[in-house]
Amino acid sequence: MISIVLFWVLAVAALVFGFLVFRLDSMAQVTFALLASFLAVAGLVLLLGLSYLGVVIVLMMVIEMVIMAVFMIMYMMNPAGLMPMSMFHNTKGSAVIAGVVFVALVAGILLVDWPTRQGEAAPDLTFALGEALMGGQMLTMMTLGVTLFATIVATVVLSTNRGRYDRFGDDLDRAVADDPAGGGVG
Amino acid sequence: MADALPLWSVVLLPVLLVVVTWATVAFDAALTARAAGGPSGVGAALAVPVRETARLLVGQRRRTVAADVVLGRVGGAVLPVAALLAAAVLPWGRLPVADLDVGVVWFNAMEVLAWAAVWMVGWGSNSALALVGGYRFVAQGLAYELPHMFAIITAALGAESLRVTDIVDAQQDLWFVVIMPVAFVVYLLSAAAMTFWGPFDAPVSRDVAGGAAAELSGIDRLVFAGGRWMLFVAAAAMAVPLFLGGGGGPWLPAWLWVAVKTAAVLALLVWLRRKVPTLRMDRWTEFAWVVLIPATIAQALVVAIVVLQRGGM
Amino acid sequence: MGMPGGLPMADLGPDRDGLTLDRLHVALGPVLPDWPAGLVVRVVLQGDVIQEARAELLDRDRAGVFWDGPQRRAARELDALARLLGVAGWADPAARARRLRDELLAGSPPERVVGRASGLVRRVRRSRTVRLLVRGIPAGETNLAALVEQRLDAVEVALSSGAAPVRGQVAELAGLLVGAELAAARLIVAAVDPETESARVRHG
Amino acid sequence: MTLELFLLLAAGLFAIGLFGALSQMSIVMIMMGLELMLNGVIVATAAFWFYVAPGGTDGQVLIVVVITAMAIEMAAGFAVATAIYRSRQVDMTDDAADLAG
Repeated sequence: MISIVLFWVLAVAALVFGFLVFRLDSMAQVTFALLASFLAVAGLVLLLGLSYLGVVIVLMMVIEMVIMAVFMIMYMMNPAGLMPMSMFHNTKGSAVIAGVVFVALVAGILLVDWPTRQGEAAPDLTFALGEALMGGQMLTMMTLGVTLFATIVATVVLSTNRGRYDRFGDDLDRAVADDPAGGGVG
Repeated sequence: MADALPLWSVVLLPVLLVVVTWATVAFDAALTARAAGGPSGVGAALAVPVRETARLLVGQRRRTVAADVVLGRVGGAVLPVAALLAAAVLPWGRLPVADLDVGVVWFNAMEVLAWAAVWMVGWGSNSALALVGGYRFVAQGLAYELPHMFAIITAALGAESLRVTDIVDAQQDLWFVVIMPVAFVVYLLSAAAMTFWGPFDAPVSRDVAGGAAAELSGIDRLVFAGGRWMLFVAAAAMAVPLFLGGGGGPWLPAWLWVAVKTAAVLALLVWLRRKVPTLRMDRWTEFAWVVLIPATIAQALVVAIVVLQRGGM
Repeated sequence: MGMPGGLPMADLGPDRDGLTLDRLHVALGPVLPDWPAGLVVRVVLQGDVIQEARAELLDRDRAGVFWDGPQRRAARELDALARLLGVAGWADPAARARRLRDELLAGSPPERVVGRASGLVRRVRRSRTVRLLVRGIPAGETNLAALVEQRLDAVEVALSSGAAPVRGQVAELAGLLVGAELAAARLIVAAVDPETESARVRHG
Repeated sequence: MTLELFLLLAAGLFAIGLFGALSQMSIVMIMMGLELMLNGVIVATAAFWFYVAPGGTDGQVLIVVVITAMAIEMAAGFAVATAIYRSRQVDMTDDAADLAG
């Protein structure tokens, strides 16, 4: 009973906050509306018994959205939404496409004869996940790891405009890096 | 969650957290009074939090121009709620209010909510100094979250469980502080940083007029400051089950040991703040990235090898 | 651009990271904790880096001088020290400096204060974190370490001889602040501790 | 609570995200749309795991992959936004449509 109420509350919250992301004017509020949508989904994941993944979603998404807020405010023209402005293009076409996709998905969901439940959940799901990632799915894990590492390198290269010649001089012989602010190693 | 504390503990938890926070604030006030040469004594110190609370309760809320009231209020309210939810996995003696199977991850997730909260409060009042405070905390949180997480995970690794009570049980013979001292020290440092406690209090420091809380007054300030203190108490108290053997100890009952150890950790952190000036952000984020993270990873590796040697897994 | 809520919107300008981001016009003071009385510094901030600064004094022609006479001048130096320590976030020594200042102002004989005060200065000098705090801190062209050293020297001189050290002028302050981050700027202002009373004091 | 209800929710989140990703002009807002679509994927995956094959761990692993994809998408997106902004002070897709730097 409680879980049914929780489901409806969280599901509606996820949808409403998701909708607000494209309705609110203030970029700060938009970011935290998206965060609220994620938190509602994390609640649903917890409701399904995936405690570790649910909590990890909370952890990851809070960090991610706080960082996102920083970037939002850096780059958007009107971060506080003090002067409402439209940031849409081709609204009608997008709405039609999204609507058609939604209807197609709903049709699929309602028409397909879904398989029935098979098997029992492992007693310790977190342990089972860890065992899968370190065992049968090791390749997935390693791919993720390498991809993350590649992302770190690529994002740093893309986003900075200072190379080691800027920091250590043309002959790379400066003892301490010449940075505008401390905190960079060297 | 078969053997959790009875239901009334849910009601008692906030009361207990507030009482411990009150005692901590009073201790801090006593030290302040001693340094300033003002009236000292237990009674005077205990009265300070009460007086301050009453003053803030009747104080008027300050309004700033074009403030983002929604985010500011939500951010302020999130702090005490996060502290309370984090405290739910702290064992009082043998059992916590909620003995989650992913207790330590839960605890960390609740601490991270404070990031969003402080940033929202800093943003909410539409004031430059407050926003500087909010941004400082984001940078500090980013730098200290990883060492913090590694330190917590090292304890979980030693116990081969994410459940807080399992971690306590694994320390029956030997406290984890003995076999993972680096993780313990890093935990205390990063817990201070995650709750912007001095010397990591740049987000709310005096040089930006109170930072994220610069424009808060009345009930808003009470909720923010109270929530911050409660979060600090919860983070300090977590060191006890993670590294100091929880309620384990001779002669005394478990709950008393928890109280004694928690008081010791709190006293240490409160005392430490007075010894050192606020550390500059850029120096200490660098320290976190190049010293603390490798140190905690090495520590986790050592513990992992010990666990494997012992024939775990 | 319009002004929602009567506030000017931020405008763009080049910055040190090569990104053209918003600049914000902020007035530091006259009401800030541990801030020289009557000082207002109008700064243009980008992030928390000061791009432009303009310093001025409110109530410049205020009559009367408070910090006069050797005892009060020594108290004035302790007051400046307390503000510097306060900005540095070191509450206990700051409180101690304030207490010594109050004792001096209340008229207790200087020899009872001098010993404790120089002990305090020695402790600040020895502190490793204070050195970390000021060494190589990004403050544009300004050498913050030297300024802090100067302030500590001034306290000692004022305590031992009662002579007033030469103070920085408000007009010079703005130049020191450009390029500094907000936290560094607060330390610079506290370390320079510019003259905020009429010129009579310095010669008297 | 049935599988269909969860999937309907997932479809709703996916469609809202798709609308945002298609209609928004700002790069950062487009990323928000993508994140919202992935959010729907998480719901669907968790529901499939629970209602179809709770015995296996593939559903959990897939959620881990999706969360990682979200993090990577965001990091890469911000890096590209920073690079574009650095070279020509724009954060709108229409302004960045040509490839010339």
